[in-house]
Parts: sequence; structure tokens; C-alpha cells
Amino acid sequence: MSTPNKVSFLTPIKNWLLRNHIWVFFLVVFGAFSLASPYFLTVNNLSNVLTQSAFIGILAIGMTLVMINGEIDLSVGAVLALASALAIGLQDSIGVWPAVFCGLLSGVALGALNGTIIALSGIHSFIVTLGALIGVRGLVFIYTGEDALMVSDFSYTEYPEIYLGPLSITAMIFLGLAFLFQWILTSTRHGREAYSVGDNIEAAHDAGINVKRNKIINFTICGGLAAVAGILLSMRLGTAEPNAGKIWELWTIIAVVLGGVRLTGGYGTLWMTIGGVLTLAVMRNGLRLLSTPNYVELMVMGAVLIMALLLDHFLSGISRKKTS
Amino acid sequence: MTQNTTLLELQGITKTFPGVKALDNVSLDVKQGEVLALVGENGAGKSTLMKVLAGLYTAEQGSIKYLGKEMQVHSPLDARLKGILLIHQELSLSPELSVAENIYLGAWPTNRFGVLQKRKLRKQTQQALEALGCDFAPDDRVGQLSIARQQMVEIARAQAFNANIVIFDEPTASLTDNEKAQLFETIEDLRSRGKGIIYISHKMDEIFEITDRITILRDGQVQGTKITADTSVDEITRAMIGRDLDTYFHRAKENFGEDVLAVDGLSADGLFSDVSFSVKSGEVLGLYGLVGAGRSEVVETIFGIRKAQSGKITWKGREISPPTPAEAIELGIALVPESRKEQGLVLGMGGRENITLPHLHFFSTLSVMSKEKELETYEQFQQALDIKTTGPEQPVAKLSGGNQQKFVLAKWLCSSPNLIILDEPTRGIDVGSKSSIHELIANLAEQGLAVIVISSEMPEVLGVSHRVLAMANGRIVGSFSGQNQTEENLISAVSKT
Amino acid sequence: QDAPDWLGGELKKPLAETRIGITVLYPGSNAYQAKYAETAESYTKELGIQAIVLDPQGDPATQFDQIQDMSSQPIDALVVWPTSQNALIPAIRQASRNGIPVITSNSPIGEAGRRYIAGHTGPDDCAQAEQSAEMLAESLGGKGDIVVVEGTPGYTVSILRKNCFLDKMADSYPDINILASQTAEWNREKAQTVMETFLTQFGDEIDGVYAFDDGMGLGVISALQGAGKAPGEVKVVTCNQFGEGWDAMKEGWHSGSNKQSPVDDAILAIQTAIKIANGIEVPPLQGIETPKVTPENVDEFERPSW
Amino acid sequence: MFKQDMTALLRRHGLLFAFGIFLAGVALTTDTFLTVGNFLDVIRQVSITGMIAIGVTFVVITGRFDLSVGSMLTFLTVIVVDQHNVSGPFMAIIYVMIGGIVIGAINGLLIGFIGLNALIVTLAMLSFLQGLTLFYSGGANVNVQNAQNTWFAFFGRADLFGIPVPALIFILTAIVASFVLTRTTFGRQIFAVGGNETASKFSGIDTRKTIFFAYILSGLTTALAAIIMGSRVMGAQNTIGQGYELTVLAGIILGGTSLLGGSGGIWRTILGITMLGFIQNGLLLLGYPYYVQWLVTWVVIILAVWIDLGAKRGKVFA
Ligand SMILES: Nc1ncnc2c1ncn2[C@@H]1O[C@H](COP(=O)(O)OP(=O)(O)OP(=O)(O)O)[C@@H](O)[C@H]1O
Ligand SMILES: Nc1ncnc2c1ncn2[C@@H]1O[C@H](COP(=O)(O)OP(=O)(O)OP(=O)(O)O)[C@@H](O)[C@H]1O
Ligand SMILES: O[C@@H]1[C@@H](O)[C@@H](O)OC[C@@H]1O
Ligand SMILES: [Mg+2]
Ligand SMILES: [Mg+2]
Repeated sequence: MSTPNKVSFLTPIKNWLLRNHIWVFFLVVFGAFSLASPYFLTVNNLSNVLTQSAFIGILAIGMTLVMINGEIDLSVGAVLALASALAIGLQDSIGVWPAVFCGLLSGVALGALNGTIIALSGIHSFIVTLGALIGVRGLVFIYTGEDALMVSDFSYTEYPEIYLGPLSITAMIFLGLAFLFQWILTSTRHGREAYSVGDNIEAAHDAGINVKRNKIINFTICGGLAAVAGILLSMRLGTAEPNAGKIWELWTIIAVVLGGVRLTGGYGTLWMTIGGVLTLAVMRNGLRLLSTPNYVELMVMGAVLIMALLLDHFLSGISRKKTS
Repeated sequence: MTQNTTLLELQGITKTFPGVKALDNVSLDVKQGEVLALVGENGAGKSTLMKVLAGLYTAEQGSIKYLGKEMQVHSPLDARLKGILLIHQELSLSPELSVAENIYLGAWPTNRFGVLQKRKLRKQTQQALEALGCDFAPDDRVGQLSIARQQMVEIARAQAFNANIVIFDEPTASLTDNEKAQLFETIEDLRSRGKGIIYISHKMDEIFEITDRITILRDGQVQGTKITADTSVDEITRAMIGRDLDTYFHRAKENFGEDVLAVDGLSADGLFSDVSFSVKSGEVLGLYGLVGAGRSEVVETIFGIRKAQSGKITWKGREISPPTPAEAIELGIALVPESRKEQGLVLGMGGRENITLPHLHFFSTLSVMSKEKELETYEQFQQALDIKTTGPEQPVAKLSGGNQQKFVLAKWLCSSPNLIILDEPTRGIDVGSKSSIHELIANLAEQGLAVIVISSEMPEVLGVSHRVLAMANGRIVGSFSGQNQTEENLISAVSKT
Repeated sequence: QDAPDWLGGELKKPLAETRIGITVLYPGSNAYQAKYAETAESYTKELGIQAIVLDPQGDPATQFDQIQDMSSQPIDALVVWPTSQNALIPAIRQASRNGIPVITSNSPIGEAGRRYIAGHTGPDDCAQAEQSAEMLAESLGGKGDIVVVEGTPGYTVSILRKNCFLDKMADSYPDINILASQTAEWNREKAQTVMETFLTQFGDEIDGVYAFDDGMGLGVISALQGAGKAPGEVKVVTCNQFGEGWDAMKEGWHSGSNKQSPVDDAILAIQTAIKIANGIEVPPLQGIETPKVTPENVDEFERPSW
Repeated sequence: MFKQDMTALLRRHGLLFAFGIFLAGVALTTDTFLTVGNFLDVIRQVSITGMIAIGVTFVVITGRFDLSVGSMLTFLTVIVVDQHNVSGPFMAIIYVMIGGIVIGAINGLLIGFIGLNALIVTLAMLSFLQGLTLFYSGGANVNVQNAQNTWFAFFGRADLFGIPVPALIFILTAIVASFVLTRTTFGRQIFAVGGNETASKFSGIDTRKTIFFAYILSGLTTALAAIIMGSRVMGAQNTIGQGYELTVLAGIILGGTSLLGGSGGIWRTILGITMLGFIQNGLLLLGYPYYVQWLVTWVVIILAVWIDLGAKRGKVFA
């Protein structure tokens, strides 16, 4: 056997940094805003940030699963809008919880549809879900007739105002789902299959793993989670906007990639994703507290994204070749 | 152990791909405790046959009998669970998963709810690794292991699944001699425990070293099965290619000119250091070493793919700064890289476009391409190298490995270079094509080119070169020519360090 | 510090210590909104109050976050130009429960939220739409076929400018026939595309156009010019005149609009917020003037700077 | 025998057939659809998306994305319109061309030379340019002040030989681009890089430079599109190009250019973009609200790509 791999005492630190650089980034951003704004480091504000991050956060959980598979889902924003429209629009005819259930079902069904088309046709998920991003938005507009739908009973909007200390129910659902799916990823057959499919799809197939089923399940979960986010949003706003969640898929992808999950598949954890989601949420909140004009916010977001990529690039020292 | 019980019997297997009858009524059998060699030219159908056996393909006709009973193989996992394990030509692992997860890929121990039993998985893996004497742990990430260790992970699957039939498809292509020896020990061990082994290789020395019988395939048909001890390399080769091979190696007539290339003290961090040598026109310089010795890196540096930290490169007496590939090509350097699929060809393009890729300016005026000129060159090389293809536009992805390799050669020959570097030019190539490549090397040198040949096959590098450099651990550890150019000297040189 | 004249009461604390949060619709989307945001910035600076001016980029969920973030700081009043009729009600409810007075500006929020706000300021969009109906009908002589270019659907201003226009037409001008109605989302380029399609579809049948604002009206005029129409051949009437619309009216392309000043709109909102911050009573609804502008009286108005 | 030929033909050109059926269907139900006027209208309307798509096709063939073109279109249109008033039409056009090239170069630098992920870099650029536009305009709309008498109107509003100038520019650009892509060494390099980047490097192609120039082309055609847009509208909002990146991609995909790189072509892109244009136009003429076209686009894209893939694999449904 050839010589064992060289190990220096720096290696574990470097490895940890490689996998968790987002948390270093998070701490820097967090520290900077704590110094810059007197209102940032307050329980009230941090509690708000966590709640605000939950929507992109829940979308990001599903996106992470799909990306570990080596795929992408661009339709999450539109699916969120449809679920939110159904959850509100159906309340008058079938009641609150059945309506919520229908909203959830719509996400699950669209996710399953995406996954099935991708698995059966072999068309790249970027294309299939780009189509869905456009088409599902069309469905939303047809269903809502272009208008925002409003709950008739505003007590619906009181649900998300349940708090456990500083934690809102929305934030708890986000964190709970993140822990649940992290456990599924590391400790169940489905989770390990997901990595193996994204990592080396031929090997997975040859090992008898049902690659198609694994992808369909992950897309279904992703759609379902998008619906969960949509329902929570409908409770928050009491209204379903036909344009809700527009370009949120981009924010979601940004958060996930910021966390270090690879678009090429096989690599990433929800721990990284949470890091990305929170960093993004803290940045947006902090910039608002500082009353930054929106153009600065947009420019800073762009710059930070590039910086995160550069950091990842130079830390790992390998040039990521093409993806997608 | 009884040597005579038939373990596996394939009968009348037929498999067609669109336009190709890959397997035509193939029958063979494997006995307990024997190693059966499967040989044949590139594209003869060896891999296809094994994929049928391993459940990756379904045959249109034929049957598989296992210990006398008819058996259906539904899927790769099904095959694995039934005790048939295929170790692929290209490794089939997930680099991000652990050793344990890879060995049991898709068959992890779980409870009723699909939750992994991690402790059980680790323990089972530990046992399998110990039985094979592996020096890595169940939790190591596979991507961090060397190629040879990764192959051991695949072999450990045989142990873990208690496979009765283990198929090796060209397993030694990227192994060092030491690793190869270890692999042979493992095979010996499997044999002594009554397993049946099918061994596919293009390397005759290996086949005669470890196999008991040899089944020969040609154009999807069985040409016969021979007892290894009763046959000869010549007989097998004849059966494989349907004619006699005249001489196995051609060495160019010695007619050296000036130094074409000289490198002096070339070093690159962690890859190689202080490499110095020179090559004359008309000379074939061999570069021998074990995998990982750094030979590819050295020639890639000369070609401008990598950057050296220090050292000097002299081209026809003039010192040049480490060039880019484009400049190297401009000077007249050609590099036939070691991996034709990754480095050599754009698989989606046809032969015409692949051949002209490095010299687009030859085939264009004011940047506008001339398809006529391209076709002319294509025709010329397609005929000269006897490349089997349906036309200039057929994507090279659809060709057999040997024909692909010929396109890579054509691509570099068409610009008439002064120096051609061939990195493992015959890897995965059948003996027939091999000898024509050897002949080509000799011809090139006789036409006055300087040639550098990298090969991990000792007979090849000794047979075609005028002079052989031995490399180990990134350094040149010996230079041999004439009387000294022997196997013993090369081995002792590379194993000293 | 002396209280400004318009305050109509005592300052409880100096203006420099007064903090007001403002979240506007989307300065990126049209001239009116941009001028409003600009005025909000400059006027608060002029007054010397501490102001946070935020842009939700048209997304109610983002505006929700903004209201939440501002309510978690010590703040004296919030001005909200709602991006959606109802989606901000829970956020405003939360703010008002935290004891922060909220006023809505330009565009009212839905019924269910009215009890959480301290007041509303802005134009009367219904009256504008009725004015437009009158101007269009008059310019057509009470008879003809028209097409309608709508604002962003679901948005209060769009709803009012649609329904009140349609009601007025149905009640008073039965001989005017509406051929088609499409949205262009307050967007000039989209309006041009919509109008081009209308022209292909109905050709010379179209006698008049109603666009919900002047930005879209200008897109319509571009399309008419592109189709080789002469000025006034097709009557164009809009709500809320912009600077270029004023020019177009003088050139004869434009038959009616109304003056609605984003400067007045923003200043009224900010003054009202400061009044409330100082505990001064304000009426629940305060309007800004929106007189008709027609080719006859256009010279009486200054060219809008937005 | 005949049946076999037909199915083979259908497979290969299934998309065109389906499109033909759609056109015929609309033509039968409305009488305005099949008129020269409407046809020219559609070509004019797609000329902006089409111009951008031409540049982006180069990028896509190298196996990469450009999602920044929508924001870039907004930014450059705002610049061209505003600078028209400040520096005159000629300089405005020069500035915008330089702008497009510089933005393309930054994308190309980060993606080609440093090797960062194209999806994310161009997303970041999308966000950055949105900010830059708002910064430049202060959120306000910009308008050409003397819209009625500037030669700048030529690009978006004029007709030449009875054909709208934007359509002419579009077709001309397509011809040049197609020539560059299929007949020149640069075009060959683009295909090689998308087909196999490593092998291209080993063939002496400067892959980084090739990618870099592909992004510059994408910036350049977007700049041309911005000139047409500015001239057509004679004004610009800060949202004017929103969503164009997706329409452009949808058109490219519909045309059958693979997102994996290494294959595709300009005429395919034009076909895809024009189809989208006719679908939109046809549905509007049939009186459907604009968003129904989104639903149709979804179905059409999936079916088109599915049939196309099936045809390549020799069967329609996998
Ligand atoms: N998936 C496939 N689709 C179409 N043709 C195939 C496929 N796989 C193999 N073939 C064809 O079948 C024939 C047998 O190929 P196979 O890979 O079995 O050869 P081999 O004997 O293993 O060759 P080598 O020594 O080069 O590995 C070849 O002509 C090959 O082109
Ligand atoms: N023991 C090893 N551990 C890790 N990586 C290895 C090892 N051996 C080889 N490799 C990898 O395989 C590649 C091939 O090795 P290299 O090119 O240096 O060897 P070489 O002398 O050219 O041998 P050959 O070309 O015959 O494989 C190296 O770049 C290295 O990344
Ligand atoms: O006229 C409208 C204005 O009042 C505001 O609501 O924004 C959109 C329109 O420009
Ligand atoms: Mg093989
Ligand atoms: Mg090598």
C-alpha cells in the first residue's frame, strides 16, 4: 500500500473551516451589526430576525435536500404562493384547517410532479423547475384572478403570534424541521441514499438504490416544505398575494450556497444551510436597522455573495469547475 | 476444496445495442475455486457480458445457471445479494460517503423504519477490512483515500457480501506493482476459499500468472476456452485478433539528431523535484515509474498545463519560459494525455472536430474555418490509422476505447510536431491495436521526431524505448540504456526509495 | 423649539428627537413613487427629525418585516404606504399593540385594518376615476369603443380606479363600449406592449384609452405613435399626470388627466405623523387635491417634476 | 414504411410540428393573427429578448449561465435614456456599449478566470446591478426629453423597407452570431469548452479566455437590446428588464440548446424565442389574460424538451 496521507495538526482546523466557514462569516456579520446599531442586539430584534428567516429557511431545507441529490428547484417561490392562495381562498367554502391541508397537498403534489418529470424524462431539473416557476405562477394568477385573497376571519393571523419565550411558533417550526431533516439526512436510509445519488449516481444505481424514487421523494419534500412556508406566510399576512414569494427561489439558493452546500450534489448539511439562512437574515435586518437605502442593500448582497464564493474558493484551494 | 463443481454457467447469451450485436450466443462456465480469464479485443463484449451477469443489462436470450439451478438477475443489488459482485473497470464509489457506507452502498443495515444501524454497519465493515488486511478505517471518507485503497474498498464488498463469484474488469489499470501483488494475494485467497473469479485484462503476463482457464471473445462470440497451463500467449492472441502478431515490440532504428528538449532542475511543490533530462530528435525516451511517481505532472508542466516553481526548460537550444499549452503546441510539442475521455477528447464532437481542435489556425483563414481542409485531414488520418467509425461527424463517445485512442493520436500527429509525448498510450487497448501503436511510435522516431513514452507496463517501456528513465516519488532515480535497460534494474531503481 | 405653523399644537419633544419610520411602495417602479420617496427623504431632513425611509421593493412580506423591525425600536410614529390592501394588517396590528401609532399614506388598507390605524392621508382615487370617465366620455362625445390599461392587480388604487370608472361609465355613458381591459402593472413598457396588441386586435375600432396612471398612458401613446396615429386620433385619458404626460397633452396626444402631487402626498403624511407623535388630534381621513387637467386648462398647471 | 418515415420526421421536428399546429389553431380562431402587421409586431416585440438570447446562447453553450441579463438590461436602458439627455444619443450609445462590455467582463473574470460558480456569480450581479440602477436614478424614471425629434428613435421605432428596424437589427445580429458560432475558430472553441473543458485545455485552448469572451458577448448583445429598448420606450423604469433573464432562458431551452453545454445554436434560440413570442401574442389575441401564457409556456417547455430528448435517444418517451 502506498504511503498514508500526510496529516498536519492544522488539518482538522482546516477541514472544519472548509465545512463551516459560513459560521465564521455569520459571527463577523453578527458582531459588526451589534456594534453598528444599538437596536440590533436586543431580544426583541433577534426574535424578529429568527421569525423573518423562517420562510426562506424552510424553503432552504427542501432546497438543500434537492441539491444534495445534485438537482435544483426553482419553483419553490411559486409553489409557496399557490399553497398560500389555497389555504386562504378555500377557507370560506371548506373551513380553515381543511383549506390549510389543501394548500399543503398542492405543494406536495407539485413537488411530486416536478420530481416525477425529472426522474422519468431525464430532463435537467433546472429546466423542469424553471418551467414550473413560470407555470405555477400562472396557476396562482388564474386561481386568484390576479387579486390578493384575504381571510374573512382575521383570527387566522393570530396563530403565528404564539411565542415560547422569544421563539415564535414560526421560528420553532423552522428549527424543528431543520433538526428533523438533518437527522433524516445522517441517520436514515433515505438520507444516505440522497448523498450517494448526488455523489455518484452510477454507483448508486449499480448498488440497487432506486435513484428515481429518491429524487421524487426529495422533490416532493421540497414542494411540501414550500407549501409549509406558504401557509405560514398566509397566517402572517392574512392575505395571499399572487406575487408572494417572487424571486424567493433566488434568495433561497443564495442562502444555501452561502452555507457551502454544493450545486454539484453529494455535499452539504442543514447545519450549513441554517448558517447561510441566518447570515442572510441578519444582514437584511441589520441593514434595515441602519436605515440603509435599498440600493446599498442590493449592492451589499451581491458583493457579499461573491465574497462568500471567493472565500470558499480560496479556502478549498480548488477551482470549482462548471456546475449545473 | 473440490475444483470441479461448476459454480456458474452462462448459456446462449445474446445482447444487442442499436446497431451492434455486442454478444452473440455466448456460453461459458466458472468452476469453484478457479480464476477464469476473459480476453478479447476492445469492444469484443467482455464488459457487456459481465454487466449482464451483474444485473446491469438484461440479455435478449440465454440463461444463467447458478449451482445447476436457473437464476434470474433482476438488478445490480439483486446480483450482489445472490453472491455476484462486479468490480468495475471504472471505480464505482461515492467519494463523499464513508468506507462503511460505500461497502454496503444501498444495502445498509437498517431497522424497520429505515433508520441506519450505524454501530452494526461499522462493526461489519471493520471485520471485512480486517479480513483483507486494509489499513484504513470504516469511517474514513472514501474521497480521501488513494486510488489503490479505493479499489480495496470495492474488493471489501466481496468480503462483506460473502460473494461467490467476483468479477474483476481490468483491475490493475491504475495499480502499482506492489498493489498489484497485494491484489493477486487477495484473489488467491478468494480462490482458496472456493469462490469463482472472472478476471478481465489486456495484460497477458497477468493472465498467465494467475488464471486457470481462458475464455476468448471476438466480436461478441466465444472463440474457445483454453487451459492456461496448456496454451501460449501467441495462441491466445491469434484467437483474439484472428491473425498472427508478427513481432510484439518495434523499436525505432537509432538515428539521433540534436537535443530537441532539455529540462534542468525542474521542480513543482509536492509533485516532483529536481527533474533533469533531455531528448534528441529520432530518440524514444521511456519514462517508467509507479502510479503517483509524478510522470504525468512533469510532462504536463513541459506542456504548460501546470506551472513549475523552479528549473529551466530548453527547446532546441533556446531557453523558454514555462509556456502555455498554446505556446507549446506552437513550438511543436504534442501531448497525448493519459485519460482520453477526460483530457483527450470532446466526446460529443465527431472525429473531424476533435482532430483539428489543437490547431484551429491551420484550418482557418482570418479565423474562418475551412470545413474542406478539415475533412481532408480527417480522411487522411482515418485511413492511415484505420479508425473504425461511421463518418467524420459521428460523436466519438460512441466509439470503442481503442478507436477513441486513435483519434487522440491523430489529433496530435496532424500538426507534424517535433516532440510527441505519449502518456500511457496503450492503457485499456487490446494487443492488436497496441502493436500498431508501437509500430507508429517507431515510425515517428524514424521520421525524426523526438518521442517521450510514459508507461506503467515494463515490457512496453523497455521494448519501445532507446533509453528509459525511472521515476519514483517525484524524482528521477535512474537512467538506463543498452545493456542496462533491463527489468531488474528498473525494479530495483524504483523500489529503492 | 418653536412648533411649526402647520402643527396646530405644542411640541412634546424637540423635532430632533422625534423618530419616524416610513415605508413606501416602491420607488423603483414609477415616477410618482420615486418623487414621493425623494420628498420623504428631503422633507424629514429639512424638518430635522430622525427618519428611517425604507423600500419594500413591492413585496408585502418584506414590508411586513420592515414594519416589524421598526416597531422593535423606540419610534414615535410609522407611515406606511401599503404594498397590499390587507397583507399588512397583522403587522400594523402588532405595531399598534406595541403602542406605536401608524398612519397609512396614498393607498388605504382594507376595512379589517382600519381600527388599528391613527389616520389615512392621500388622494381620493375613486373621485379621480370618475373624473377620468367624464373627461374620456366628453372627449369622445359620449360615444365610442375604448380599451383599458390597468395598474397592478389587487392593489387598492387599481381596484378603486377600476370600479369607480366602470360604475361611472355604466351609470352615465351607456354608449361607450369597453372592448378589452389588461393590466400593465404601472409599467410603461408593458403598457406599450399591451397597447400594441390591442391595436392589432381591434385596429381602427379603438376610439379611446383609459390608463390607470400617466406612466402607462405614456406607453400607450408610444404605441399609438408607433402605429402611425395622429395626435388626438385616439383619445387617451389617465389618472395622475406626470411631466411627460403634460408635454404630451400640449402636443395633442393626451385628452385628460388629473393633478396629483407626490410632494403634497408625502408632506401631508409626514406632517400628520408628527402631529400624532405629539398627541395632536387628526381627522381619520385627509385628502390631497386632485383637480382635472385637460388640454383647455393645462397651461394653468405647472409641469409636474415627476 | 410511410408510417415509419412519418414518426421519424415527427420525432426530429416534433417541436416545429406542434408549433405549426398551434399557429394554425390561432389563425383559424382569430382573423388578425395571420397578418403581416401582426407578424412584424411579434418580431419587433421579441427582438429585445432575442438579442439578449443570442449572447446568452454563447454562454450556455460553454456550459454556464447568465442570470444577470435582466438587471443589466434595466441598468443599461436607464443609462442610455438618461445619457441621451446629458451627453446626446451618440455618446449615450457608446457609454452603454462600454457598460455592457464591462459588466460582461466582470462576470467573465469571476467565472472564467477565477472559476467561480456561474449561477451564483450572475445572481450576485443581478442583485448588484439592481442596486446600481437605483443608485444611479435615485429610483426615479428617466425619459428622453425630445422623443419626437431624435435620430435615436431609429433603433426602436423606425421601419426600413417596411420592416421594423429592431427586427432588422435582431436578424442581422443573429446572422453574424450564427456565422461566428458555426464557422469561426472562436465558435469552435465555445463548443469545445462546453463539451469538455479539460480536453480543451489540453488542446491548447485558453478556456478561461473563451468563457470570458462569451460573457462579453452576452453583455454586448444586452447593451444592443438596451439601445433598442430605450429607443422604443424613450424612457425607462427601474424595473424595465425584470424577469427577462428567465424569458431568455426559457426561449433558449425551448429551442433545444442543452444547459449542460457543448451543443446548441443561434437559429435554435431564435426559433425558441419566436415561438414564445407567438404563444404570448396568440393567447392575447384569443382574449386570454396574459398569465395564461405562463401556464402554456410551462407545458410547452416540458413537452418540447422531453420530445427532443426522446428523439435523441431514439424513443419519444423514456
Ligand atoms: N451502452 C451501450 N450502448 C451501445 N453500444 C454499447 C454499449 N455498451 C457497449 N456497447 C458496444 O458493445 C460492444 C462491446 O463493448 P464492451 O464494452 O463490452 O467491450 P469490451 O470487450 O469490454 O472492450 P474494452 O476492452 O475496450 O473494455 C462495443 O461495440 C461497444 O461499442
Ligand atoms: N497514493 C496516492 N494517493 C493519492 N493520490 C494518488 C496516489 N497515487 C496517485 N494518485 C493520484 O493519481 C494521479 C496520477 O498520479 P501521477 O500522474 O502523479 O502519476 P504518474 O507517475 O503519472 O502515474 P500514471 O500516469 O501512470 O498514473 C495523481 O495526480 C494523484 O492525484
Ligand atoms: O397613480 C398611482 C399613485 O397614486 C400610486 O398609488 O402609485 C401608483 C400610481 O402611479
Ligand atoms: Mg470493457
Ligand atoms: Mg499519470
